[in-house]
Amino acid sequence: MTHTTTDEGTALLLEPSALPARTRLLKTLLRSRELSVAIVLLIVVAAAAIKSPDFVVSSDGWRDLLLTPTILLLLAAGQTVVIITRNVDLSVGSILGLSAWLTGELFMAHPGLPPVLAFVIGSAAGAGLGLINGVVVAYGKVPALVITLGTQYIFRGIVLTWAGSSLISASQMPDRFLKLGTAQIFTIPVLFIIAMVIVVAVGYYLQTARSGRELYAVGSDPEAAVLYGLPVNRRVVGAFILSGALAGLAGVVFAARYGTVNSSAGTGIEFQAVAAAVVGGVAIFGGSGTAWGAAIGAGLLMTINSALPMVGISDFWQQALVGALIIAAIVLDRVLAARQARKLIEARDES
Amino acid sequence: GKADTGTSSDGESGGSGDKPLSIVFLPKNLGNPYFDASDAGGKKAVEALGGTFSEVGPQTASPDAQVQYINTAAQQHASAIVLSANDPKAVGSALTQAKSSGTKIVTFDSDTEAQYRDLFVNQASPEGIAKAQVDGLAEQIGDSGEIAILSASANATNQNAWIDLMKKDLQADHPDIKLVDTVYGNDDDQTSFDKTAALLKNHPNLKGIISPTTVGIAAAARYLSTSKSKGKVALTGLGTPNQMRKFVEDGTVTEFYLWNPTDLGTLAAYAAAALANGEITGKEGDKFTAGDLGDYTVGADNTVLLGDPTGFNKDNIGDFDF
Amino acid sequence: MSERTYPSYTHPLWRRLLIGREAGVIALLVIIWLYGYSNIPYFGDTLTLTYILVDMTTVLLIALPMTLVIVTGEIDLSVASVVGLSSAVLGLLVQHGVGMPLACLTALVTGVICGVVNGFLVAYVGLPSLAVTIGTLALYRGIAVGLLGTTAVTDFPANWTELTSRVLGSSGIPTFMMVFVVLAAIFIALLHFSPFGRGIYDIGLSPEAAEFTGVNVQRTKMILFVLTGTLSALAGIFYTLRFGSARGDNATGLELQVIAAVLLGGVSIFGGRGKLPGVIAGVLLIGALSSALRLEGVTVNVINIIIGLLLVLSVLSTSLLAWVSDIRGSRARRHRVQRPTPTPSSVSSQ
Amino acid sequence: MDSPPQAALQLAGVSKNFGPVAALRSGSLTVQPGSIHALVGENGAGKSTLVKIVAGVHRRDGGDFFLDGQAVDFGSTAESKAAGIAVIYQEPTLFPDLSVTENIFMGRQILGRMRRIDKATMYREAGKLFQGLGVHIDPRRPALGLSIADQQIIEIAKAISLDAKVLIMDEPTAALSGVEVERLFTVARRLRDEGRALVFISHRFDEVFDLCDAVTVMRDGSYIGTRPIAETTVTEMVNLMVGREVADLFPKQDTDIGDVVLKVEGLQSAGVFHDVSFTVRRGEIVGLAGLVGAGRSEIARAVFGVDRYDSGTVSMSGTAVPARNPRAAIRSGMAFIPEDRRKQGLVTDASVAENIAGVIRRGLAKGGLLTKAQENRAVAPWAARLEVKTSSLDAPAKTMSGGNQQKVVIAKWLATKPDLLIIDEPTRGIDVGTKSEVHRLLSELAGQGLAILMISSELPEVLGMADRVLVVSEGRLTADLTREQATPETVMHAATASSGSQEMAR
Ligand SMILES: Nc1ncnc2c1ncn2[C@@H]1O[C@H](COP(=O)(O)OP(=O)(O)OP(=O)(O)O)[C@@H](O)[C@H]1O
Ligand SMILES: Nc1ncnc2c1ncn2[C@@H]1O[C@H](COP(=O)(O)OP(=O)(O)OP(=O)(O)O)[C@@H](O)[C@H]1O
Ligand SMILES: [Mg+2]
Ligand SMILES: [Mg+2]
Repeated sequence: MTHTTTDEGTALLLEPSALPARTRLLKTLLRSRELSVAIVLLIVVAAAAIKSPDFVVSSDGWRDLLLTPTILLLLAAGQTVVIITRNVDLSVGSILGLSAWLTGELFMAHPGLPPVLAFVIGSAAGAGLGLINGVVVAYGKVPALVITLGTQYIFRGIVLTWAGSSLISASQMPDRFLKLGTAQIFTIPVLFIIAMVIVVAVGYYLQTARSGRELYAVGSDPEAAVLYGLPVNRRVVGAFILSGALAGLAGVVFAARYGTVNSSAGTGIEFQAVAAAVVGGVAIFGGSGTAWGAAIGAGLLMTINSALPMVGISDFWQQALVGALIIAAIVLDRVLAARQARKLIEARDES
Repeated sequence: GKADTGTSSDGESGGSGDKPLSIVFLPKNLGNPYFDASDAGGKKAVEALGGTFSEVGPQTASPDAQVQYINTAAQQHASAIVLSANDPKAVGSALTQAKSSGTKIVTFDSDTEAQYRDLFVNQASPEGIAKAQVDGLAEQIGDSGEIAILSASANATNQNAWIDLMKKDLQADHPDIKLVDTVYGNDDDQTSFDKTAALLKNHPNLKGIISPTTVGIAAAARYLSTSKSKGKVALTGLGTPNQMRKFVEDGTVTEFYLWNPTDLGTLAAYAAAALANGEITGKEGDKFTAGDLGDYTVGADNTVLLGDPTGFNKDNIGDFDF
Repeated sequence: MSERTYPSYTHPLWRRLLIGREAGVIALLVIIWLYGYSNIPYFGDTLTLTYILVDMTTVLLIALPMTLVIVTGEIDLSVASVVGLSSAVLGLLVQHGVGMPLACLTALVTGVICGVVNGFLVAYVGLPSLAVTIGTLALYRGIAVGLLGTTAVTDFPANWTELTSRVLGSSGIPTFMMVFVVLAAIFIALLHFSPFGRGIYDIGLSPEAAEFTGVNVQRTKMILFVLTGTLSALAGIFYTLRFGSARGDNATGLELQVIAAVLLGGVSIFGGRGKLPGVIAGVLLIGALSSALRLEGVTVNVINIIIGLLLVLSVLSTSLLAWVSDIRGSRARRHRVQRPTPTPSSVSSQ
Repeated sequence: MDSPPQAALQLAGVSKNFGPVAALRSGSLTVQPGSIHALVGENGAGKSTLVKIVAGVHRRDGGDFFLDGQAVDFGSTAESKAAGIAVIYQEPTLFPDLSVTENIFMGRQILGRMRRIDKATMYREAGKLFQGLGVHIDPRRPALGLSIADQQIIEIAKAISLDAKVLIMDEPTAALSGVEVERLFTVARRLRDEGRALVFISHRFDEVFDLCDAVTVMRDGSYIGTRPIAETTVTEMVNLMVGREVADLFPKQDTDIGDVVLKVEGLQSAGVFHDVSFTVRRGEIVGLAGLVGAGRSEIARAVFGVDRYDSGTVSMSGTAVPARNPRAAIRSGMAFIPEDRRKQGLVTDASVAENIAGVIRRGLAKGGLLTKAQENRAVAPWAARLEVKTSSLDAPAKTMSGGNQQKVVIAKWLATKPDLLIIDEPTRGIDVGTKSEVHRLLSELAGQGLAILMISSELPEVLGMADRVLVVSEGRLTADLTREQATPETVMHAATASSGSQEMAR
């Protein structure tokens, strides 16, 4: 409020915000899309817990509450990075399947393999498949939806050929590795900790690294990004590599958590990953959204699945509710966006 | 009905022996160790008879995917299809067409409606299967308390038949046992695993689970073995020894049941060959020999019965490898 | 003013026909058919033709309106769930003793309602169709599974289920294809020979310009989503009768098959480009290829790999061709750069 | 080479083809450090193409390109940026989802600890940049929702912050108001005085003479000549550009003015315009003048039914036209040529024929069926009447120059045989040659009894063409002037009339 009246008259737009930094941060947080999804998630958990306290309180309940969404958490974070660049990766389910099978094969061939190495190899394999997607999409100048639909078929075909009709069961993998599937630190499952660390890191990277911000720029307006001199192709390839690596990691987590792998691991999970991102506030046409939001979205989708029966809704109606939730989320986004646009225009009017 | 396909004319090879024997095994889905075992038995039998064996099948246990494989086998004029049906009715018209082009139809493991096939090779009588599991679990939990069923898909013919029989058995013989929930793992490992977790969470007083499907019982056992409920919640059902060995040894599971799937495959293959050669027609009273398994007679409803299920526990599980 | 005249076309007819992606797909279809006919045992049987057509009928039916939707730049991922839902409705009604005609009609109306919901959210609320139909994909399937629960309804009258397998004389062509041919003719006229169809392309190429030209963008999109819902329901009825079984999980995953076929047929996922004959050829190509490969004893995994590769390569082909001509062009350019160029001073002296 | 060795930027005989289109045949340009160099030419002369070659967007097919005497060849915009070239493109290129600060610093954000982006410092820097430009923009607001003028200002801030040796501005003023243009010029002169080389592209000669030191003229993709600004005149420049004498820029014919065609009463849309009432009669050209951002386009769009409005009525020849329904407006006899030709006026990927037939095709169909042949037959006379330059009717509109595209849009609407033509910025971004053709055409159409509502930001155009001038300021009609009353002074006074602070600012 230091401007003179005449100065304000010339203002074209919003005055630079005079709010102190902390207030602004709080306001941003309160208005954020992530918070609203998180609140819904808490409500769901609370409702289930009231009906059946075991859902949260018992040690198994607590463990499963955190473990069940772990795989989708990883996939949703990876999917977010790709969607932000105005692409989509429909091949993550097949990448997950390949990596899970690879993990099983690795342990069958080398029972002494340190589990850490399995995680590294799984992620690297996923990254390699992501690289293929990325290169074809970026340099072939072809839509990601089509290409990853194609590679979804191809990668799944490879798992099927490799695995045939066989199955790798718990007894064929070392206990050291399978223990990771349920191991807990301070009651929090190790796999969940790994996933959370990665989701937080990805989200932080997107917000604070140059290349991370460039991903948003690429998705916000790809043509402008080219004119701007941004390395658009490199960024798109990078996004697909990251998504592939996370799907690969999710495959290893799958093997550790379920202890059994066959050729159909991860079938159909790609839609859930996209849905989690959308529910978590990631715009399907790129340019906005956070990995954190997507992770909360993943948590919500998976938790709803296990919580519904507790509040007395039959198994059979779960999917319908998930669908309604997705639609509610995008309608909410639209309402919020319209409100923001109106504010920006009003601000211009007032100036 | 007169399903006029315009093809019945070129496929009337009937039971003539001039065509080489080719038998197509079509399990519910690939990647299922139970069918691996049965198809292995089938393969050995077909090769012993000097025929060609092939195994085809969909990735997921859905009837529409099975139809395409039935069609292909019919196009190739295979001598016989040995099928475990994903739906008693949905594969019907495809089977009818295949039959009309001269292919014999044998179902095993999971039957279709009787008019669609020539013969059903039954693993064990449904009454026997249901009773073995219910009585087994009742013994383990002291004949009272809450139990639940973890089944395959909601439409699986045999599972649904067994579940109905189990309910009758429970009512008649075990009045203190209460069946509180039936959930479906769709014969998918991950789904079955998550459903087990949900079952335990939703029913804190649960004392036992029956899973009449090999995929389901293995997933449930794996979940139980890592959970606090291990040893407290009894688990039984139908499983293969190789998948369940670990859980029997570590005490998660006391006893489970199954017939020998390899024998089932072998019997189905011999039955199919006998039909294809015109040795039998599938009517009640027909007799044929199934290699080492011995002689079998076709019973009512064009059905051949393999035998009673075996119980596997700590004492005998070491003797089996499938 | 001198009255100028303009040629209508830059290229002669044969060139215009040959350059499209449609031509490539149709050629590939013919090649596979000829190869199969002469080299694969049983492929030439009329029975094979029957099976390919019956197998692909659901995809063919849904691909018609889906093409129009994709040409406007939208997408409908909920089609397979609409198949499932209409199948569930049909089954439920028949189970409760409702007559077939009324049950089928109700199933169709279910599809219309599904389409209206999609269309309303996309066209009038303005939400992205990719997100909306991922939502309704789950929603409609969920309702279908919720309605039927564990049951599969199988007691359909035989004279109705037979309709799906009856063939025309000895041609091997299923009688039901007549319905498809009529529908295909209507859709081709609609997309390629009507003002409405031109509007569909305009919307796909530039929605804003279409709006300014008086194309009713919202209503057009609404109509297309309703058509997609309706034909998906029709496909659902066909599917149910063909298998004689109504189940909540009928046709799961079919949406990807339909979209793959449409894209293979030369339709651009960005909208504004693509033709129905190409799409129909794309669907038949997948059907013929799968059938041929199955007859050759190729397993489902390899078939998947081949269909995936075909999809990727067909989409890449445009880019690859441009790339090749670019390389040729830059080679020629290198020659040109050598030539001496006039200096500014020499030009400015004019 | 007889040019001075220190030329900051030198292009000689540069050529570029897009498939069959020769966009640039032999482009040449020499810019000295510490000078502002104008680049002028008709639409499609190849100016933007030349700029894009310098920027590394396109690779040249032939010719020489020197920067500070060094031969260079840019494969990407990143390379040209690194070499010290900043470009403001003809179309603003902003990322709508990102804050204006991020838009300015994208790709070279200020890094803090551990190579993390230091947002606080960036906001401060952006604030300083805006201060230097004399504008008040919240550095945190997203670029979404900025008006075109505001977007252009962000582009300018971006280019300035690059600290480039060479700054190229491709029609930066097309969407700016007088004050903003002045501000931009102050900054440009300061940069020149710092010793940088600037290239300025504009169709407005007054600006060229006001700002620049030298001017290079292009025609048909070729270099025509370079003149120091002090030694040339508008007439010479126009002659060089067009290659012929251009007689009268605004040949308005007198016409008989007839009955009321369009009647707008009390039109209102919250936050955009208020209480707008006016009429347009047969044979009359009504000019809608005002500052950029005054809301003229919005009024026109609401009248035509593309935008909604809260209250008020629109009627054509006495019959009410329903709101929010362009189809109904077209049926009532309206035609609307929007200001953004490439996004709104044309489906650029569609062919010339499809574009011209865009509105009338419903009437062409026989029994619901429409063929290409019917379309071609119907559009050919209209293309001929407007002398559209195209090789064939199935050529995509995107391959044409701006002026020709505008002719296609006009043809499309004339084909509907309208009673009222609303035309928003009829000659924006159109060269002098085509411009006078468009003016002659509008005047001729009015002579034939068409009612015309013309929105224009160019005062000479409004004063020269209009029978009556309506002035809009801040969404309100502030004056209704006859041809005689309308002078630059009366119009500008009305345009800045409404609120006191506004008048002081502009
Ligand atoms: N990407 C492209 N593909 C095909 N033709 C093009 C392309 N870009 C430009 N052209 C053509 O090249 C010619 C020169 O265009 P350019 O944009 O350089 O003109 P300009 O002088 O900037 O005109 P204006 O004043 O209208 O901006 C035009 O005929 C145009 O149609
Ligand atoms: N990109 C935009 N997004 C939202 N609203 C806008 C946008 N551009 C303009 N507006 C709104 O419309 C009003 C007038 O805009 P505009 O600049 O188009 O006016 P105009 O008088 O038609 O000027 P001109 O036609 O000369 O550009 C603005 O004050 C603003 O409220
Ligand atoms: Mg230009
Ligand atoms: Mg305007």
